[in-house]
Formats: sequence, C-alpha cells, structure tokens
Amino acid sequence: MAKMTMVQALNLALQQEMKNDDSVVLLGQDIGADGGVFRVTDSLIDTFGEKRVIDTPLAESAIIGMAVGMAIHGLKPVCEIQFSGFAYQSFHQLENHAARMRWRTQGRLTVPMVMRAPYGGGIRALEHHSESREAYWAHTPGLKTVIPSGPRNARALLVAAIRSPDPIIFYESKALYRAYREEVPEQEEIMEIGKSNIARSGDDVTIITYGAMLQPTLEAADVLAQEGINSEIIDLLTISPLDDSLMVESIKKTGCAVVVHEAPRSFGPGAEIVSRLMEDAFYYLEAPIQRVTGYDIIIPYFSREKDYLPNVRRIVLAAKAALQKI
Amino acid sequence: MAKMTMVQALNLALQQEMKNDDSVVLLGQDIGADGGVFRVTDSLIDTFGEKRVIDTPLAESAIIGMAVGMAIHGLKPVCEIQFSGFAYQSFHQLENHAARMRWRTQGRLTVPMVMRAPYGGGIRALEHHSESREAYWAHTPGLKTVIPSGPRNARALLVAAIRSPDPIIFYESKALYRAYREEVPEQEEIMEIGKSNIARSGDDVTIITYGAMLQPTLEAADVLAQEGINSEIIDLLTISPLDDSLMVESIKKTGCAVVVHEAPRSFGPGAEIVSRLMEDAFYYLEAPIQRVTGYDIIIPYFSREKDYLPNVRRIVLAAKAALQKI
Amino acid sequence: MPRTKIDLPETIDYLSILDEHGNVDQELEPDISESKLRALYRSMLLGRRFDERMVDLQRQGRIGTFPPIKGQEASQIGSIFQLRPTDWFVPAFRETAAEIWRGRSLESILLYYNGYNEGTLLDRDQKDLPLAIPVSSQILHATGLGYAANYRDSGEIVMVYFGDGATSEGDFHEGLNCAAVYQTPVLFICQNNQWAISIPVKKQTHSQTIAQKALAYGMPGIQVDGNDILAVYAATKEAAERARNGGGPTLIECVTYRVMMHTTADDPSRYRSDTEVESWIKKDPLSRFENYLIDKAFLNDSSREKIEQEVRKQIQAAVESAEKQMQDLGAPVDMFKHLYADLPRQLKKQREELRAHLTAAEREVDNG
Amino acid sequence: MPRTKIDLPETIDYLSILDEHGNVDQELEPDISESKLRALYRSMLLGRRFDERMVDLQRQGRIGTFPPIKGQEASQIGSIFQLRPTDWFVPAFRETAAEIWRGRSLESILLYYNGYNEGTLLDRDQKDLPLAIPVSSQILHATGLGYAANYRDSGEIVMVYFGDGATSEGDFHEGLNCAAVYQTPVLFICQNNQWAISIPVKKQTHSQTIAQKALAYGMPGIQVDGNDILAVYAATKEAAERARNGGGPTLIECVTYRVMMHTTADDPSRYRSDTEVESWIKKDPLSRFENYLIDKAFLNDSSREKIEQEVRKQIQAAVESAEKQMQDLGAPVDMFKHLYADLPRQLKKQREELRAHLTAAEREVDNG
Ligand SMILES: Cc1ncc(C[n+]2csc(CCOP(=O)(O)OP(=O)(O)O)c2C)c(N)n1
Ligand SMILES: Cc1ncc(C[n+]2csc(CCOP(=O)(O)OP(=O)(O)O)c2C)c(N)n1
Ligand SMILES: [Mg+2]
Ligand SMILES: [Mg+2]
Repeated sequence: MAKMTMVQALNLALQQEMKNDDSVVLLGQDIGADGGVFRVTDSLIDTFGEKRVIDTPLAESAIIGMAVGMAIHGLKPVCEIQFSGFAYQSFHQLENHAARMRWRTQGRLTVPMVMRAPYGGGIRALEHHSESREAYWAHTPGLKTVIPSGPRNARALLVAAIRSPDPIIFYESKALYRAYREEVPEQEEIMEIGKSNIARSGDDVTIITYGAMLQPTLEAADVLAQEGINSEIIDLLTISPLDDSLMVESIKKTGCAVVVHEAPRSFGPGAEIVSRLMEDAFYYLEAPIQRVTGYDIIIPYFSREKDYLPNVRRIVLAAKAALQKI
Repeated sequence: MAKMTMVQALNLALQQEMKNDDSVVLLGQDIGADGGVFRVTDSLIDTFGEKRVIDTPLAESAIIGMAVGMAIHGLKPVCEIQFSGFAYQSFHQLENHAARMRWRTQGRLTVPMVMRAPYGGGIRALEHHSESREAYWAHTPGLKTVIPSGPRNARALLVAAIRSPDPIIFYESKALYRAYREEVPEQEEIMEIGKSNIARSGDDVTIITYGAMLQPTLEAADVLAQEGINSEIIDLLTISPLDDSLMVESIKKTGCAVVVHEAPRSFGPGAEIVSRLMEDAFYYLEAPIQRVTGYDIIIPYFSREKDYLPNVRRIVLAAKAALQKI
Repeated sequence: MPRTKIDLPETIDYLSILDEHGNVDQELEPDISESKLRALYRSMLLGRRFDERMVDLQRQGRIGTFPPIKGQEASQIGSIFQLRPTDWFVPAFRETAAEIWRGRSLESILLYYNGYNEGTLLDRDQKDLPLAIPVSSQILHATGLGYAANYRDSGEIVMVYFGDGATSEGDFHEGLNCAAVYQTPVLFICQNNQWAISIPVKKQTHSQTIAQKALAYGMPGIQVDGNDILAVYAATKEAAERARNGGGPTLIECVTYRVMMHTTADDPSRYRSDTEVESWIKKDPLSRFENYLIDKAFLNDSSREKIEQEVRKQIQAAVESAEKQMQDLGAPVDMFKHLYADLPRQLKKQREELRAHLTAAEREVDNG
Repeated sequence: MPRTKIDLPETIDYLSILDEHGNVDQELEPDISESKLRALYRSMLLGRRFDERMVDLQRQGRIGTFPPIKGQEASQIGSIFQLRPTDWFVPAFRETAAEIWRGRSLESILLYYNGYNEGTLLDRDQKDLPLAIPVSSQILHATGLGYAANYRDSGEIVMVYFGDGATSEGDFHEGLNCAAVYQTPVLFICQNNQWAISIPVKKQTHSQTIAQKALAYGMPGIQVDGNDILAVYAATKEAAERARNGGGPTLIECVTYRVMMHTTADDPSRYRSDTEVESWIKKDPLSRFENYLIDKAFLNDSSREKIEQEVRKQIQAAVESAEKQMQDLGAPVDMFKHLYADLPRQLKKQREELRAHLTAAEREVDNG
C-alpha cells in the first residue's frame, strides 16, 4: 500500500481502469500533456496515447455531448469538466441526453459515462471556481451523484463510477485534492454507489455530511467528545440516490441531527436529508434538525471564503443546538 | 373588468408595461408574427414593432446572454424561452451572469430582466415539454423564482417581475394557460414578489402548493371539507425567496402539513419547505409533513402523465395521513 | 507583408441535377440502377403518404402533436440511402421518411406520437439514435459516435440531420468544430426548409448560405437542391466516400421547403403567405422524381398506382395494428422502467406508492 | 444549373504594417499624431510593467492566481484606442492593459486578485463590464449591448475581447450569429495568442484562421499581426468606423502570443517548448513599437527612461495604496452585499447568523 493524495488516488483509478478496459477513454480540457489543471490525469497520455486521453477544444457542451455519442457506441468516457462551475454550459446535454438515453430507448442505448468535476471552496481560487451546486444534479432523474471524502474512497468510488451502467456525476473536492495522504491499496478496490458510510460512531447526535465537509465535521466531533458528547458521523459518499436507511437508523439512536454541506442552504442537499428524516424518523426526533451550510449567496471571493464555509465552530454549536444544549 | 385566460392576462401585462416604459423589450423564438407558440405575445409586434418584439435565432444562450447585455444598457428585457425544458442551454448565462452581475460590480451594473417559460405537464405535449424543474433556479443565489397560479395573479406578478431590479425566473403553467377565465382589471394591478397567499382558510391541515397544482389542491380541499376537514391552502406564488412566515403561522394553527408540487420529489422544492417548517415550527408539528409530488423519474410521455402528476385523490390521502387519520 | 487576401483551400459549390420539371443534367446524372431508383421512389411515396395520414389522425384526435415532413422527402431519402445498416443514423425530429428507411416500424412512430414511451423501441442492434427534440443537441452525439468509430477503426460513418434553425445553436458549432478537429467520419445534413417555426432563414443567420458555415471549421461544405433527389444522392455519396476513406466530415445543405405547418399545433398562416408555399409546391421533389422515372420508363401509370396501393395498405395495416397494441399498453407503473439499470430503492418505494394508489383508486371506482 | 461555385461577397485579408524589426510599410502606415503614439507607448509599457509586478507579487504570496498578458500589449492597446468613453468595453480576463487604458485603477486590480469583491468596483458611469472568467460567455453581452445601442440610436459601439480558445464555445457562435442578424455595432476582437492553457490553436479548430469564421455569419473578418500595434490600430479603426456608420459587426483576429504561463498556477513547460516561446519573444510588440518611435525620433533613451520611471512609480504607489486599503477591508458580513437590490428576509437572517458567529468567535478568542 502506498500513501497517496486524492489526486494520486484518482489517477490510480483511471490508470487501472484504462489498463483493464480499452473502452475507457478520457476527455476534457488540458487533460493530455498538461495532465489536467489539478494533475489528476498526469502522464496518462504517455501511457495510453492521445486517442484515449483526449484533449478537447474549449467547449463543455461538446465534451458531454460527444461523450454521450461515444458511450452509445460502447465506450466508457470519463469526462473532466475543468471546474464544476463550467458544467452549466453542458447542462442540457446532461439533462436532455445523458440522463435520458436509456429511458428514451427502452434500455436499448445506454450512456455509461462519468462527469468528473472539481467542486467547492477553500483553495483561494478565482471566482466561478469554488461553487458547490451538487443539488442541481441530485434533482435530475437519470443521474447519480457521487462525492468522495478522501483518497481511498475517491479511488474506489471512481472505479465504481467508471463501471456503472448509468451516467455518474463525480464531484471532487479541490480542498481535499492534496489535503492529506491515505493508504490506498495497489490492488483493485471498489465501493458500491448509493451506500453511505459511518465515519464515526456515537449515540448522542447524528451529523450527516460529505465531501470536503467531512474533515471539519470530524474535528467538531473531537471537540464535542471533549465535552462528553458522542457524535455519529455519516459520510454520504453518494448524494443521489440518497442512502437514507443509515441515517434513519442513526436518528433512532440519537434522536437529533445536524446536516453539514458547503452548498447554499435553501433548496440544497440538506433540505432533502431533512425531509427524508422527517418522513422516516419523525417520531424519533427530539429537536429540529440543524443545517450548517453555505449561505444563500454566491461564495465570496477568496479573502472572505473561510467565513462562508461551514467550520468546526459552527458545527459544534449546531450539534449542541440539536441536543438542545444551548 | 374582463374575463381573461392566463394567456390573455399575461399579454395584457406585457402590453401595458411596454406602453408605460419604452425600455421594456421582448425577445424570444417565434414571439413576433407568430405571437409565441402559446400566443402570450399575440399581436404585440403590431403595436410595438420588431425592434421591441424581437424574434431571435434559435439559440437560448443567446436569448439570455443578449438580455444580460441589454439589461446592463438600461433596457428591461423580457425573455421567452419557448419551453422551460430548453432553458438549460442558457443555464450558464443565468447562473454566471444574470444572477451575479449586480454582485460582481458592487451594484454598479444591474440586470433587471425576466425569463418567462412555460413549465409543467398536463397538455399532452411531446417529450421535454412538460418538466417542472423550478428547484434549479430556486437553489441559485441571485435569482428569484415566481410561479403564478391563475390569470389575475399571473398578470400582477408579471408586472412586478418586469419592474423588479433583480432578474426573475417566471414559470407559467401550460396547463393553466387556457384552463379557465378570471376577472382581470384593466387598470394596473401589481403584487409583491416574495409574498405567498392564503388561497383558502382552515385550521385542520395546511396544504402548501403553487402553480398548476393549486387547482387539484383546491378540489381536494372540497373533498376534505365534505368529511369535515378544513384545509388551509397556501399558494406560494414566489418559490424563492420563500415566504416561510405564512406557512409557519399556519402550522401553529393546524399542526400538520402537506406539500404539493409536480416537480420530482427528491431535492425538490418541497424539501426546502419541509426544512423551513422543521426549523421554525418543529414543536407545533404533530405528524410528519407529507410530500405529494412528481416521482423521481422523467415525466413519462403523455399517455401516462396523468398518473405521474399529483391529483386530488393523492392530495386528499396525504392530508389524511398528515392528520393521522389513516 | 501588406494587406493580402488569404486563400482558403475550400470553396462552396452548389449542386443541382434534376430540375423542377424533371429535366436532368446528363453530365451529372448519377448512375443508379433501376431497382434502386424504384426503391428510392417507393420510400419517398411511403414517407409522403404516411405523413399525410399522420396529419389526418392528429386532426381526428387519434394521435398527439406531429411534425410533418411533406416536401422534404428527397432530402431525406436521397441522403439516407448512402448509409449502410452498420453505419449510424442520428435524426432530429422531422426525419420520418429516413427513419422508416432505416427500419423503424410505422407502428412505433404511431405509438410515439400517441404518448407511449414504448414507441421509441427499435431493434436492439439498430444503429439509430432516437429522434432528438432539443434542437441541435443530437449533432454532438454524431461527432462522438464518429470519434468512437475512428477509435474502433470500424469503418462506420455517421449521418446526422438537423434544420436551418438548428445552425444557430451553440451545439451546431461545437459539433462541427470538434468533428473537423478529430476528422470524424460524419455527414452533417442540414435540411434547410426555409423556416424554423415562424422564423425564416434570413432572420436565422446573415450568411448567404448554410453550406458556407463549413468554412469556419475548415470542412468541406456543399449546397444542393434538396428537392432534387439525384443531387442529394450525388453530394451525399461523395461525402460518404470521403468519410469512409478517412477524409473526415462534410456539411451538406439541402435547400428544401417545409410545405406544411411546423407541427400540427402550428398555424403558418400567421407568418407566411400562400403564394410562397405554392411556389415551392411547384418544386415538389416527389412529382419531379416521378417525371424523371417516367421519362426513363422506369415507372408508368399502372406501376405507379400499384406502389401507391401497396403503400396505402401498409399504412392502414400499421394504424390498425398500433391502435390494437395501444389497448394493451400503458400500465402506468411502467413509467419507472429503464431510467436506471437497476431501480434505486427510493424509486422502488415510489413505484409501490403509485401502484398502491392505482389499485386503491380502481377499487374505489369498482365500489362506485 | 449544374455544379457551380458559390461566390461569397466577403474575403478574408491579412494585415501587417510594422514588421518584427520595426520597419514600417509606408503605404499602409496610419496617420497618428506624436502625442497619441506616445500615449499608446506609455500604456503598453504600463501594461507590461504592471504585469511583471503582478507575477512577482503572486510569487511572493501577496496576491492570488493571476493571468499575465505579456506579449499581448499591442493587441489590446491598438484596439481599445478606438473606443470612446461613451462606447462599451467587454473584456475577457486577460485584458489588463486595456482595462487600465479604460480607467480601471491599478488598486482595484490588486484588490480583485487578492480576493476582495471590492476589487470589481469601477466608476459608476464607466461603460465597462467586469472581466468574465467563463470563457466566451461575455460575447453575448456585447451583442446585447450593441442591440441596445442601436435601439437607443446612441451611436455607441461595443468592443469585446476573447481568446482563440473561446472560439470553440457555443456562445462565440451564438454571439456572432446574432450580431450579424441584428447588425449590431460590435467589434469582436480575438486575441489569438496560440494557446488556451495547454491546447494549441491547431487542436482548437481545423480552420486555417480564426478570421475566416466570420464567413459563417456573413460578417467582415480580418486577420492582423497582433504584435504590430499599427496593424491592430488600422484594422480596428476601419471596423469601428463601419460600425459607427451602421455597417454592423466585424471579427478581428489579432495573431499574438502568450509569452508567460496561462496563469501563475500554470506550468507551461509541461506542454510547450522554450524555442517556440523564444521565437515569439523576437516578435515582441513593445520593442518593435519602441524601434518605430525611435526611428521617428518620437522617443530616445532619455525620454524612454523617463516614462519607465513614471510607470514604475505609479505601480509602486498603487501597490502600497492597495495593501493599505486591504487592512480596512474584508468585513465578512459584506459578503451579503449587492446580491439583490434589497436583501430578502431569509438572507438577512443568515447575515445575522454569520454576524453572531463572528462576534462569538471573537469573544472566545479574546477570552483565550
Ligand atoms: C433547444 C430547443 N429550443 C427550442 C425548441 C422548440 N422548437 C422545436 S422545433 C423548432 C424549430 C426548428 O427549426 P429547424 O431547425 O429549422 O427545423 P425544422 O423544424 O424546420 O425541421 C423550435 C424552435 C426545441 N425543440 N429545442
Ligand atoms: C467555460 C469555461 N471553461 C473553462 C474555463 C477554464 N479556462 C480558463 S481560461 C481557459 C483557456 C482560455 O483560452 P483562450 O480563450 O485562448 O484565452 P487565453 O487564456 O489564451 O487568453 C480555460 C480552459 C473557463 N474559465 N470557462
Ligand atoms: Mg427549418
Ligand atoms: Mg489563447
């Protein structure tokens, strides 16, 4: 096993899947010689050539639209959209076609493609480079939305995404790309899409989160533990379809919950989580579920972004509020 | 006062605003001689000429992107996207620019524009013509999303939208376009954006809805009334920013609620409504809030759409479930 | 060094072989066998008659909204003819004649326009995409298919259709640009039928032709008389051969006319004159081709009538069979089919929710 | 009737006036006064020196990611010169020199690249759009501004900038197509700097030039040596005059080179050779223009040095002033400003939530 950053782990997943299956091709802007602006596709062009590591013209609708055609033909395209904030140019290709082709052809033509895109704040990037709008995709029937939280699960989920018969939106947190290293086994590892994970067990309060927000949530749990509060942390990993069973079970134990995400609060992913818990665990809830989220504004330019993003302090306070301790 | 369909009422609003203010211009596909495929802009080109009623090339990004430029110049463009399912081609122009220009220029340049688009099912239309994805816009900071429920409020809200200093997404239910007529005063009438309306008072159960779903909800209330159940119906009118005060007050009275919309359930508008009620009225809630919505699938071709859309029966049952009567 | 004219390698040609009256330019006349000519004719006629029947059915409330193709039969049949079963066909939404040529059953078309998802079902191995309603969006799929064909070295080519209006969308641009960059074997067939709903082509673009847009991509482009099946045939043949030989994509503009309304929901009298329509009816592709075949003695009144009868019978049988099928179709819970390879748990729950509703509702009806 | 070549009214020219060594084609030499030439030179130099300083500041961690313009000064200053204060300027994100020419303060640029929203503030009546990061998206705004200018009969023209990469996006196509349809007074200035991050222009498009893409829209197009300020000046002047006289839009391709990295976050050694860069440095627009001015005796060593000193002082003063301003900026609650004309209630609540958090957090820190 080697210690890897998330970037390296993702690179490993791509490399191994490409080795295993010549129908896997990559396409996107600057993914060839440049290796992607975050280097996730570093040196893959040297191994697999420019027919499989396809530098595209500067056109997002083309990246997704061509991938739809390639997938119909039997390839397994893995698209890189340089930043998730530039995926909107391809929104119609995702909604009108990637998400619908199987359904529109009664299962005859399928679109086993992946759209990888870096998302989220925290790296002092320029505007349009720090958004977290996974809710758009989560609300779109026909897609599945996956957001890993660390190097190891990023690798295992990307393998699953590439092999998935359905189109997958795969959001990668820029803040996590090089945040830390983790043991990632050389041999194949794959995680099931649609399954959440208990990142920490506890029975006082349930905290549900995903992606980059797992880190401050874990830290918050440490702080809470010092005050004798045991948090159970659920790392969603897949946003849609939502694995609500795990959280429902947790609430039955804790009776209260906090949801943490960077996305704007209103009409955000947390709203659906709250609603599922309302529907399936209402009678176990002792207090309103707290949402610790980005505000309903555009994430500010980087001098202020740290005050926009959820942090340990806000999570700790919300957990206490959920426990009616403040 | 004349009895008008919603189409006529919208036409009246456009006509009067154009007469009052020569900065109001319309742009969209087939809005000129054709009067729009639903005739909302009928004969306006005869009155105001083709410089103000602008037939555009077949390009949605162009419609919104040009409108952004026109609005910056001081015009008040009212865009028609022929069907809301074709607004995605312009998603980036709305998210990157219309929603952000004021913020990006510290208030120096503003984009007082309206995107009108017919949405929703129920008229036996071809595929891509019946979606209800207002949640995409509601989750987008910088936009406001308005959905009228009848001819009179459609007119008054469109006037407000045109005069709004902020960009407005204005969804018009195709099913309501010619569903019935209502008295619409000739003289100016304007309603405030961001305010909901009590469409029916009651104190047993709160039913929250908007747009085309108001009609079956009102019918459901009649059915419930026959069984002695008094529904309070809240017609949202504005989806975002959400006027949660009215619903919170209602829950304090009724202790239970149902949300009704055509949009897919998961990550849909109902999720935010549930969350707001969770946050501000939790201790008044006696039972879980029910969601009566479209399913998490693509709305089926028209032979099956009536079974996809919420109907009176489903609303009645949900109200009873909310009341714990079943 | 000073101001110089840049020489562009490509020029844009116009091709016409068979004129309005059926006179042929013998130098350009392609060499097509009698049986093939007859096959082409039969398909054009079938396209025409089926179209007329669909409009009638819509008027009778027996199908939903339908976009007629009348007048565009030569553009469709003359081009699709070049496609082998192993090649890929990517339609827009007004290619009924081409879809039928490719093997789509009339029944499936009837089901589709009756609002049944089952109407999109084709043979499993048919290399045809379903029709695409979001204008221009399908163009990129063709480019992607062409890329994959090159990648697999399969020798397949791709033919994608779209209208004049479609050329204004960003996807047209991105699709053609990428196709040229990757030299994918794609034939971009623009049926310039002069109108995009109510917008005439001169309000769609300021360029003199659609064909010249190929210059923006360093791609060959040609404009043909789209009501002249021989010209369409010849231009497509040349482009298909080039594509098969690694010569990359071509843009072909077929100048034709939408004789009918945009769809059955449209009223063209609001935006165009009868005289314009009549002037184009004189250029009808079907009668022009008929005259040519008659001149060549490949057709006469009785053989013509025989084909006419066959076609009508085929259509009538399909209508009856489709209407029969529909009686057994439409189980509402089927709306949950085929969205995902495996239905996620939440969707199974929702399907059961729907099923329960339907059963209960039925019971209520049964109980009065 | 047969196969004929279609005559297109437009041709694509190439224009160059001042060669690499500063030799001028006297027949084409534009008539520009000495004081104007000096103003142009000073702006190019300011653009160059400020750019160098920004890269240094980034390397010192004193600003965030920055896209350098080095090598593109002639393309920017030669074109923007035509714009009156009453005209509209629509930049992409690599037009620092042009922005400064228009009156944007160096301080605001420094604030912007330091992550302060306040860095986008310009004079209220400045007819300049903020820079646009989503590639190509700004092109449509220019078309819309041009429409409005025509509608108001204001006589204004619009100048919009974008790169070679931007020409692949759908918005480029839609923007130019609509501009030609409505004959809006827009100058589309493509700074073809050969690279879009790591993608060379020949992988961006298969067309020989960017200028020829104008043919797709029936719009005049011209290619100029973008490192030759006189050629840029002359081509832009002609197009601006045409636009002001109702002649509609023009596409101008300035052939130039991005001498530096894409942004300070980029490492160009991964994808291009030093020899390529060096060959372009020989074509440097600034030294070329300097030689021209020296030949004309409009500049000499001492006047050159004087301008150099002025420019450096101006930059130094701006850096100091901006760094001072920043000390007072950055109240986090200001992030709620300017999103809506009036802050909706829910957002006021969220702002109070943030305020409360900040106050409490401060208190905690104060209490140790
Ligand atoms: C993206 C998109 N925008 C708008 C529409 C509505 N619409 C359907 S067909 C059509 C006109 C298409 O014109 P053209 O491309 O010339 O094809 P034709 O109808 O003439 O065959 C329009 C505007 C659509 N289907 N998709
Ligand atoms: C829509 C969009 N896609 C991708 C990016 C990321 N990106 C920023 S600049 C750039 C290259 C731009 O190239 P070009 O248009 O030639 O301009 P240049 O950088 O050379 O000035 C890319 C891909 C972006 N900003 N916007
Ligand atoms: Mg057309
Ligand atoms: Mg460039």
